[in-house]
Amino acid sequence: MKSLVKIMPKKGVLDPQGKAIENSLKQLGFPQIKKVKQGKIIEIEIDADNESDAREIITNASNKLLANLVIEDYEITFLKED
Amino acid sequence: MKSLVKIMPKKGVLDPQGKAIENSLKQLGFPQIKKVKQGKIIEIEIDADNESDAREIITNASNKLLANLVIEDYEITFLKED
Amino acid sequence: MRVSVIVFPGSNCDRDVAVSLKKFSNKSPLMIWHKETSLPDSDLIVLPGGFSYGDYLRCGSMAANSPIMKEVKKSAEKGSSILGICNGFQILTESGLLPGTLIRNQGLSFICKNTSLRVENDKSFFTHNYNKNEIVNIPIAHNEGNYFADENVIKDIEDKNLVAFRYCNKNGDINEETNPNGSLKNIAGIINEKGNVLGMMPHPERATDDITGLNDGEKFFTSIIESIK
Amino acid sequence: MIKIDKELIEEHGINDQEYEFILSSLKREPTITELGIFSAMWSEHCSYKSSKTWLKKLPTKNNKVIQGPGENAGVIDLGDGDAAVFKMESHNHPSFIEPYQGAATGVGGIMRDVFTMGARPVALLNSIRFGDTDHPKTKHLLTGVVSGIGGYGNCMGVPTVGGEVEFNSCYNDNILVNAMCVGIAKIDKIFYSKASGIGNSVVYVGSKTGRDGIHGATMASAEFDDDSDEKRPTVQVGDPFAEKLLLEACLELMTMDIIIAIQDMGAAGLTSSAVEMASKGGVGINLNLDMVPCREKKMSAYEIMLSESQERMLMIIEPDKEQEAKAVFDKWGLDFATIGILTDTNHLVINHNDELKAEIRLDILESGAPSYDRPYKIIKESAFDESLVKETAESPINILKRLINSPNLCSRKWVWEQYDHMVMNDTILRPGGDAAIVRVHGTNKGLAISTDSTPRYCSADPVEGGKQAVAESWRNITSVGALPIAITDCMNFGNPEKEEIMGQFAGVVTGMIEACEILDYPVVSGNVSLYNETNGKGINPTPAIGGIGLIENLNHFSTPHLKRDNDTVLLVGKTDGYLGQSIYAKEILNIISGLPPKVNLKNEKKIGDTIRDLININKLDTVHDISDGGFLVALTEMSISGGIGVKIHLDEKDVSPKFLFGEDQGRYIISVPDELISDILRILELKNIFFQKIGKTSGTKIIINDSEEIEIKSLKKIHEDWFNEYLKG
Ligand SMILES: Nc1ncnc2c1ncn2[C@@H]1O[C@H](COP(=O)(O)OP(=O)(O)O)[C@@H](O)[C@H]1O
Ligand SMILES: [Mg+2]
Repeated sequence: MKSLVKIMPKKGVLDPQGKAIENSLKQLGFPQIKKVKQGKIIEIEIDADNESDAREIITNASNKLLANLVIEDYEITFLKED
Repeated sequence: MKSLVKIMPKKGVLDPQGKAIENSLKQLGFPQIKKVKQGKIIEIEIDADNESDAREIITNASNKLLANLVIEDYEITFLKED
Repeated sequence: MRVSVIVFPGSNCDRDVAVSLKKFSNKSPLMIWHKETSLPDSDLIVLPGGFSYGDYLRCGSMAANSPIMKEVKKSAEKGSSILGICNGFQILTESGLLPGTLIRNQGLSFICKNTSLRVENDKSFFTHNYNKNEIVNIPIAHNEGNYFADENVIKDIEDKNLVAFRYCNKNGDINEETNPNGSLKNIAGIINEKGNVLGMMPHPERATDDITGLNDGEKFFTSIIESIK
Repeated sequence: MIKIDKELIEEHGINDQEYEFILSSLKREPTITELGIFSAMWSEHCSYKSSKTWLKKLPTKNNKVIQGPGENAGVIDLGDGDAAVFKMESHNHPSFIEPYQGAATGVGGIMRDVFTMGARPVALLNSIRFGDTDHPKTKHLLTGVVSGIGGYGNCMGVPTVGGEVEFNSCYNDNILVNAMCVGIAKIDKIFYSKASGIGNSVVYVGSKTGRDGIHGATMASAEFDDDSDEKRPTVQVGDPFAEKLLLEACLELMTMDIIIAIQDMGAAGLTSSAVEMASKGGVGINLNLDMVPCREKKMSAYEIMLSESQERMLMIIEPDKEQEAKAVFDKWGLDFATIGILTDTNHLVINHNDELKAEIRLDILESGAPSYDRPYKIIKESAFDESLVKETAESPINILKRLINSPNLCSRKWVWEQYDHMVMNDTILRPGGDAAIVRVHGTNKGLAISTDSTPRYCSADPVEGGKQAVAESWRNITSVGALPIAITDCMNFGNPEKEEIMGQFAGVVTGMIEACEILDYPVVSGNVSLYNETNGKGINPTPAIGGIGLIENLNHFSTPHLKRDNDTVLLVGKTDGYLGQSIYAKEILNIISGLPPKVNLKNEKKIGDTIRDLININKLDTVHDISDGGFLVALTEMSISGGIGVKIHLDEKDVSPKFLFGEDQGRYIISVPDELISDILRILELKNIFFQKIGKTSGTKIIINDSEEIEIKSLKKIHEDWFNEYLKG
């Protein structure tokens, strides 16, 4: 099964990368771009019988390692098998 | 409008971060996790009349700045407004 | 005096700190591999600088989950002193031994240079040989040294006098211009409430040798060694 | 079966003559794997086919050289059983395609060359060159390369202590990224790449093999054209974390008596390491590629043999020591696989999926490698036309301000602050001076290290430029009080098939030979990068020289920073005021024609040896050599770094651009305290060395003849601001 963990800076937490990209884009001539935030995405291939088992394992892994809950929120989604 | 650019290492390109996370998770006791890849996600708030305009601008921005096409692929999605 | 230096894969200031410890105590610390599941009784445990696990994912995140860190936490509870320098500081916040976290430098580049620090807490196990408000010159070398915590945490740290050092200039001024990396309140190092855990981004071990022109780290190491005795 | 046709052969960069040789040696058509192997081994990058005949002429020995060219790196004797192991290498083309990864893997590669010999890397340097500052790609390439170099070196925990940065339009489409690494080993614990012991195991360690940089070696030797963007091969991505583990694992294994031979997998990966090790040992080698740890599925023999995946090594060990060795790599979490065996057949034999994929007699690959005596023509500029130098009303201080805020003379602090230059705690003199000084850990000895080249001189006069590059390196090492011992080089040139480019190469080597001989400063390792050329336009000939010297006793060394008020400032060496090819001529007068300054090697040696004695015996502690920008720029650097001013008193005739900004060679500025001055003057006179009193150190300003003055603080700002301003815009 393939799943994605999307990890974004929490609201109110400084995001120097996002800010820098935002500024660069404005300079490059993209005035329509208002706000940029940068996060991480972790693609995980996991052996599990069903989505709910997989979700449990990945939640666990996210809390333990993948995300830093002091500054980040995460969200787990599953990719449709093709 | 809110959109996400998901940027992942190209197939075949070494992903040292993913590899290290994968090993770490295995050691932490997640044997079910088979493979990990790490990428970036960029959340963009954009002023545009419609999705296709927005997609054009963001594609442009991705090619120019956000993604490093030599080693990365990207994918643009739009978030449903809530 | 029993000192242990933990070596993680990717640590690279482990030797440097061991050399400084030996210089002031005449005793070589034990070097402990991160996979060990037991720690010898130690008065001081050092988490050295470097790039544990390549700084991948988040600096210090994977090291914080190393087997040895369970033991380090236990020792901290029992009262051993723990010192985290640079990557070691990142590991301490990632493992919850210190509050807050260290994010990417505001300027987005790695910075290696001398910095002036103002000593804020001159009573601790680690800093008692300094005077309050003394200005010391100690270098930094990091990419993610931007200290961040939410308002309540910052207030708590400041109220309880847990800031050990702040970035300043030669005159001791603390402001945006004298802040190399964007740390909140120019925080360069903090101590926990119990006073036995200190984390700092600057490298005192790089300021212990006259020939390099920097020696303000000496009082840091003599403080520690005297505290242990 | 892939059919070997003309097109495929051509794509592999093998010409008709070479292919004929392959056919007649094999007595059959090569397989595709074999074609790939020939192509890699005979690429310019691995075979040095255009440069060999010239490189052979370089002096390679003196009484300190332990190992000259021919191994992974050169080795010199530092006394007390210590040795320095060092080399420089280019990663030009990969860095142009992907600046961060290209530069990072360049640093990774050169470190492997050093630790494969048993040395712990202790210093990194880099010599990097970019196009015009307003070329659209320059900023991106500059920031990418600098952060790539830092990204890799910082993570490894090896200080980056020096280097050089230059901007010139000739590098617009061919940037140069040359990285140098210095390591320290014990003389009796140096490891070589010569395989021996029939029946011994061929062991692969490190990271897994992927499809990275396949054809990298041939790519690095092929001239770029406009559609090379399309032909991008899979770029190598560096994993400094894996390399740090590999370093520690290798050094740990080297303390045990296990390794018979070892070599990193660099350009042309498994192919070149297997072939070189076996050839050197005069043995055969059988590889079973099924045993190679692969990162991707279904890799072919061709791909496995040519992959340039990073962070890998090949070793020869006795079969009964495998378990012991494996335990070390297990501890560090690295792959360890026995992939072959040494044989007495003198053949390279490759099996994969139960099929024979290649069987080549090794001597065909090695000594059969082509070597060309390419035709050459050494072309130099005509004499500098002094009449082009017009009188100027602009004040010297104004000119100075413009010069030190120009891209090639401004402070490089923006660059080296991104490198951890202090880790390991033995950096005695940081970047920013002449040579860096790195202490040999646990001793009171220091290594002085620097990289130098002045390509515009080489372009105007290859022979004189070749001399100058070596002389400048020697001078930089001398300036800190070290005895220069040996150099490594990285020879970056255009297309050698053109007579005038080959002439540049021949000329530069000729000049280098003369300088190396007279200065007793041999070449112990190096690298050649040719075809740095796009759409027919080549770069300036750029021989980057990486020099090393020894300070036997760190109680005495010198630095360029002014240290005290009231010192006497002396300009040592004669100033004729020669402006040809100077930065002043280029930046201020817009003149780029004319011959460069001459190097008088005998004089160079006499002055340098005296300066070194003054440092070592008479405790002179403040010395700076004069190079790009001339006297006033050099003095300003001393003032800025020390935070101390100078009151300059000159004859009125010397308050001229010629005197202030001319680039005459063989000169130093020294700053002497009162208690030493009479001794030092006496010695200079005794040695018949020309010198001139310039003034006294004092205060916070540079003041010329009591009339013009400027605060050092404002000079410092101008000097340090250029990069920030440039990158902001
Ligand atoms: N310009 C040069 N001057 C002297 N020696 C050189 C030069 N170029 C290459 N060499 C030597 O030739 C040998 C092969 O070089 P190279 O193929 O670059 O090494 P590696 O296989 O380690 O990458 C090395 O010993 C190197 O030091
Ligand atoms: Mg090599």
